[in-house]
Amino acid sequence: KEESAATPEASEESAATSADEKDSVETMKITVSIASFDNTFASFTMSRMKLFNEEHPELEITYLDAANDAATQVTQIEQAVINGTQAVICLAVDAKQTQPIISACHDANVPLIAFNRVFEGCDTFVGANNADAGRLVAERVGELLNGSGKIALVQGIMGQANTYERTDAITATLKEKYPDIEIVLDGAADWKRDKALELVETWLQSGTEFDAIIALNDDAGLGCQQALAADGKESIPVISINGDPSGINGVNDGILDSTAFQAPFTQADAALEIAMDYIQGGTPTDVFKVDYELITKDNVADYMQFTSLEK
Amino acid sequence: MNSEYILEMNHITKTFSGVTVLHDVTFQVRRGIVMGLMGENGAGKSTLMKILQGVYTPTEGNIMFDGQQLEVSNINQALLKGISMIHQEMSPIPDMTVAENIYIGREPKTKLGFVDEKKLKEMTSELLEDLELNFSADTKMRDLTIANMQMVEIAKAISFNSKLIIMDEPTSAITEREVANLFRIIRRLKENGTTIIYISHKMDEILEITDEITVLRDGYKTGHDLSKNLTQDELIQMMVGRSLDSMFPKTFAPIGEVILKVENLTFKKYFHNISFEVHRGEIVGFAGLVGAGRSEVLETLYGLRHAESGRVYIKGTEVYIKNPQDAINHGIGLLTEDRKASGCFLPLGVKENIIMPTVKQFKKTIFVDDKRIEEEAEKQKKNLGIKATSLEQHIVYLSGGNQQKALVARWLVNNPDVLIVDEPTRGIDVNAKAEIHKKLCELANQGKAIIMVSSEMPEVIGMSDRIYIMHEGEMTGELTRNEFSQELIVKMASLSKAQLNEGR
Amino acid sequence: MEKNNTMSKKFNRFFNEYSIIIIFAVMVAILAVLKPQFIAASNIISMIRQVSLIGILAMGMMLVIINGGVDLSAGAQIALVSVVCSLFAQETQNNLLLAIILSIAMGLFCGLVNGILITGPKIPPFIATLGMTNIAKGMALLFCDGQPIQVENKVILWLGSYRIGSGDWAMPVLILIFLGCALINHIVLRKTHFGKKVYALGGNEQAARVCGVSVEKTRICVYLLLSLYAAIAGILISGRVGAGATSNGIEYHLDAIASCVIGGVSMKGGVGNVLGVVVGVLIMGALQNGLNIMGVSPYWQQICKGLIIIVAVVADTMKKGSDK
Amino acid sequence: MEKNNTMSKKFNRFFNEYSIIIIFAVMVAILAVLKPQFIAASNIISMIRQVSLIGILAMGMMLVIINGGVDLSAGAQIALVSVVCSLFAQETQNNLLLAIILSIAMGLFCGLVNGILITGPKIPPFIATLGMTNIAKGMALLFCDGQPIQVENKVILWLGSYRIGSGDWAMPVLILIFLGCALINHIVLRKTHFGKKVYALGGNEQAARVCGVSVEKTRICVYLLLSLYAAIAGILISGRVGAGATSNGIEYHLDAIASCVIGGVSMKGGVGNVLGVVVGVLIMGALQNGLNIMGVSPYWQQICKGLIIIVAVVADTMKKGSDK
Ligand SMILES: Nc1ncnc2c1ncn2[C@@H]1O[C@H](COP(=O)(O)OP(=O)(O)OP(=O)(O)O)[C@@H](O)[C@H]1O
Ligand SMILES: Nc1ncnc2c1ncn2[C@@H]1O[C@H](COP(=O)(O)OP(=O)(O)OP(=O)(O)O)[C@@H](O)[C@H]1O
Ligand SMILES: [Mg+2]
Ligand SMILES: [Mg+2]
Repeated sequence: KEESAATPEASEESAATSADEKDSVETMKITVSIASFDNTFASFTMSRMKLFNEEHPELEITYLDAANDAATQVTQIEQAVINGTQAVICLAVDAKQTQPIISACHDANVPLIAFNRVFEGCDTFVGANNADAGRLVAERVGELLNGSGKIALVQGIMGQANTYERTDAITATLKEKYPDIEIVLDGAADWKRDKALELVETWLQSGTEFDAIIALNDDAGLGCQQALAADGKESIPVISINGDPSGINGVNDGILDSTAFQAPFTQADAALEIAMDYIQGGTPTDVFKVDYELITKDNVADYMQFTSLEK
Repeated sequence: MNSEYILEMNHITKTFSGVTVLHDVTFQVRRGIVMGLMGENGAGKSTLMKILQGVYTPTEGNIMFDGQQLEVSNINQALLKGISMIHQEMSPIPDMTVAENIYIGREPKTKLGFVDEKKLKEMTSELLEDLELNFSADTKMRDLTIANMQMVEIAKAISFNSKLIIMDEPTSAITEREVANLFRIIRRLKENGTTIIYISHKMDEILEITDEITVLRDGYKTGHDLSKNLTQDELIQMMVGRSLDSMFPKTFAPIGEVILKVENLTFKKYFHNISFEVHRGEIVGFAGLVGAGRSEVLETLYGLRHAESGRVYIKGTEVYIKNPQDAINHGIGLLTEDRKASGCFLPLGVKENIIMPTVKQFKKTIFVDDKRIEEEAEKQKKNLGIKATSLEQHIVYLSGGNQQKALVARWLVNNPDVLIVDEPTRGIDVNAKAEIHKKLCELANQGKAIIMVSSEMPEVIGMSDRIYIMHEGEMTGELTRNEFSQELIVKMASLSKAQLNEGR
Repeated sequence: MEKNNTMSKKFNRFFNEYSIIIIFAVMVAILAVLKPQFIAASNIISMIRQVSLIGILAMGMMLVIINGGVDLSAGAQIALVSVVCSLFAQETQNNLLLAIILSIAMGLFCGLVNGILITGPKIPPFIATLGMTNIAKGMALLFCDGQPIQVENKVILWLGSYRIGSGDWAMPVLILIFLGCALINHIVLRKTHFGKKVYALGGNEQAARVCGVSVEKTRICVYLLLSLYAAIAGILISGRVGAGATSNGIEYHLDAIASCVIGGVSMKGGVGNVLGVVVGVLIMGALQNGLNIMGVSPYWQQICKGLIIIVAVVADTMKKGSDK
Repeated sequence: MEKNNTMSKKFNRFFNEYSIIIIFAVMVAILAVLKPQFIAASNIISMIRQVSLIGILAMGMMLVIINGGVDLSAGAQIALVSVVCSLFAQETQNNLLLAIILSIAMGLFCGLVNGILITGPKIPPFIATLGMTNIAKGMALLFCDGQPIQVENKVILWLGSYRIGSGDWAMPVLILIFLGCALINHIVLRKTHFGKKVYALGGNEQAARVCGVSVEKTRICVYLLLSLYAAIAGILISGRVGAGATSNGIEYHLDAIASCVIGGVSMKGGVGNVLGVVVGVLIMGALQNGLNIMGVSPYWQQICKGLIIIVAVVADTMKKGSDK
């Protein structure tokens, strides 16, 4: 179906690109556009990609930071396409704001790999699904509280996809499976440790009781835990999402109850491998789904390898 | 209907947060005359005029203008009623042209409703020609000298074609030539039926140009008469409540050794080869027309600008003054000509304003000695009779004259060997002026040297022991006290050195 | 001789006023040498399109800055309008006109509040608009409940992404709107009473007041105009990315302010012209584009961006200073 | 009679200058009525602790604002110092002193660059520090490669989280450091020559120059001092959250500026006092804490925060205006 979308100019362009690259036929130009570098998961996967790049020197990877602005991301990818990139890996600022990206790639016949955040119209989706993460942590809370109790929810930056997709899944799962669990406190920590710390400190003062905290990312989860510890309430479990090195360490040290792990290495490696496959004329899979896995005290040992970059 | 008076302000009282600054003042102006308004600093002249303009509302009293009750609540309404004003504090818009400054918000329009730049320029050029001003309509305001900026303000007020023009100290920043020019225009406006209220501290001017004079003192009206019936002494009596001993209380101090000597100071853009010397106990005047570069010479000497060449000696040793700190350390002080731009710290108190250049000396261990500062400031406040509610009062709320006194106090505290004063009495009343002159003489008597730049001929002649005259960046002459004469100074100020030599 | 002199004076004045153009040219030349793709037609068009939205906002921002203020809430206003416009375009069965009117009204409301706060109780612009930032963000979140709203309306999408003509030089509608805004802004500033008043007010508020300029009205209008430009940008950004979201354009005000200052607008007020600002905007665009094209790593991009903002302004001030 | 008069005058002047205290009291009273827990000892302590870091930064910020400038990079400086300090505390085998010296040096470097840019080529503070924001963020990212760095050092952790004494009123070290900084700042501003110069410079730069104030030196010192306070906050925040991260305190400058203005510091320069700023900081803290305690939803929190910043400043200006 993509062939039909290709315009005459686009094929001219790709012809020009291949002419450009006669001397170094092997080079593969890949563009990685990331919603925001200012985030632990993104920078971690990016570091992993750089490592991958060392093993595959034929890759010429350009990393682009969209700084959480959809319009910037659209432009960056359009420009990358114009400038002859051969594959685009895109961690979208927002799944609903990707239409121009899709058209840009399809018009120029450049494979578009949705990374970590699925959107309709991509060629391949590599990643985990935020909704799974939400479901996983909600179920964990349900188990911990035996189906009834009060919890607090620490969200990320309001209005961002990671925030509302995870939150929606959490509320939906709780409603469906554990109707007796109530979210009594709800606040935004903007993914930050210090904000989460302040938020929970204040909640502890407010007199509203709660039995567990769900934080939408590990950094915030660690901040929550710190506030609890300072108040002698370590026993209140904190469940978070991402499985960043600090999160895994947190579970290992018994600071966090659990975190939903989304295998950043697997995602990073897979995205690049699939991009290479596309460029070399292969027909990779449409979906490379990484399932979120819940890391708890019981299985954390298996995940300690993911706290550092080395393979 | 067409009453004899164009303006009747009846029983005006104005109170600012409990302080009454105008007490039951009745001020009536006949149609088509020039009415002088006089009074010491802080007497309430500007306040009365601002009431007329709608800037302040009177606490009590009513105003009739042109046969009707005047009800204005802002300047715009006053302008529409036919009242315009030249404000005491100039406020140019530095990055706009002269034309734009004059006609802001009422530029001529083209048919499409856009600003008609060509017509705007024409109108302005006509106006400038009329005032015999020789700069073009599209000069940026920031490129004008203070005097020319003042002339633009005058042009602006005239351009409204108002029935009543208020001039609040229009001549405080201009020299004789422009003053004559202004008077010519005032006379013509009068012929055309415009009424003018003229506020000034300069006796001779007031007596020359006005038909009637009203005097205020501490917010009360203390006198009103036809100008031809009044003498300077009577005026002073009305303003101050007593007569002054003399206008220029000049005393002669013994002249000592040379304390400051300047050789061939050059800053091509402003002045060339300026040499002069100043002795202890001497008051040296710097005369010249507007834009002669006097301020620039002295600012350069003070380290505010950097000369291209030239030498400066203090007490016989050559010094290099790179910045004002150096100047202060070498015992030089400077009272600048622009109170607002480079004098007052407007948001700070009177006390801070007085001690700033000297603050380093008030030291107790590593901290400042607030008690001594307080004492010193209080002493100066009494010494100069600064009218302020307290030492903490922000200087922005003081009248111009009192601000100037505070700035003089600043250098009395610092007590430099050489004090440069640039237009030290611009815009201040006779009484304050006399006090400042007295202080300058006292300093000279203590063996200090004073350099005084002034565009007021009587002041230079009255106060100086010696006068240097400048013309367009060059020194055209030096006169000692027995050679002083107004004609000679004017001649030397308006001709270049070459022209003077030719004439000889 | 005389004539020659005035000619060279005019020339000098031009370069004084527009020295930033030279800086821009140097920058483009360097980038072109390093990476020839940089000056390919398609890249140039793409680069200009990238900064069009910031450019439109910068037109409003320059009015505010020339007037002696600043507006930190402009980015949040874009987000708010973007959300409201997408929402109404959806809710009212795609009655486009109504959606546009309502969303512009929303933007103007923010501008009005800013203007009133700044002129009435005389709150410093920095603080009034900082408060407004929070309010606008909160309202945007309330309207969309934190979720982006898909734009289905063809016209809005067309405005945001269509290109007129074909080939490399096909002209995006966005750029045309940007240039249109720049032209209108130029006329407003240079040819109308209002424009003169804006400069006067920024140059010396007291003087303007004394001349009978209604300071309050003019100032409120300036903030309203900025909000109008922000609203336009807000509608366009929805079309550009295909959805209204609270993150849309949320930080554009910073780039807009930087563009204005790079383009010679003085933060002290009273000085600035549209051509300069347009060049300032292009510099920001060329910078971002150039760094991406050269594959500078993102961390270094941050540093480079900071450095170049500073260098551009320093170079410009130096250039101007040296002529004094 | 006379005496009485001056007494009441002093009283008046006090309330004029510190009218913000009344606003704060009213706010606390309302919150206490709505939620009695608000005035529980433990909550008060917790609230003050939460704003201590912003408070420390506000001390530096007020110097800069009184001096007539502003610094948008202070938040990024905190992040940078936080990262550098955590990194060095780890790398140098927890040689604490070295880590602290290096991280403070890092902060001072930013301040020095800001100061030089603002005094030398006279770049507007808004722009110079906007550029510096990017640079500091980029450097922080480079240092830590985007990953938070765990703090193991006991002393840093102690500084950030220890409380002296026991019971509800146990005093966090953070609060003590904040109060210490406030006291030092008060002494610096009111009792030293440097302080007088800062006010003078903000009041009228040209006049200060004429009075022999070394404008450049003083101004650079002011930016250095702000950076010192930011560096202190940066080290403390690492201890408080247990990690150095590029997001640490990144937006604190906005709250610090808002606190200053709420506390009566004039953005035009020359006006402001430490007590006012401390109250301004507490208002920001009470606001955030109150909204959280009352369980206001995050969307409405944004709006309320914006509204209250504006209301506090309006109320304060009105109060002051009415006495004219
Ligand atoms: N806005 C104000 N608030 C409080 N007091 C004021 C205000 N404006 C003026 N005053 C006071 O009113 C008095 C009269 O001031 P005004 O400016 O009218 O004097 P003036 O006669 O014009 O003096 P000068 O010759 O120095 O210009 C002064 O004591 C001044 O301090
Ligand atoms: N900012 C400036 N830019 C260019 N030229 C200037 C500037 N300021 C002053 N000048 C020029 O420098 C010369 C000296 O100006 P200035 O008015 O200061 O002299 P002055 O003798 O002190 O006169 P005044 O009586 O007004 O104080 C004039 O020719 C003036 O046009
Ligand atoms: Mg007056
Ligand atoms: Mg002069």
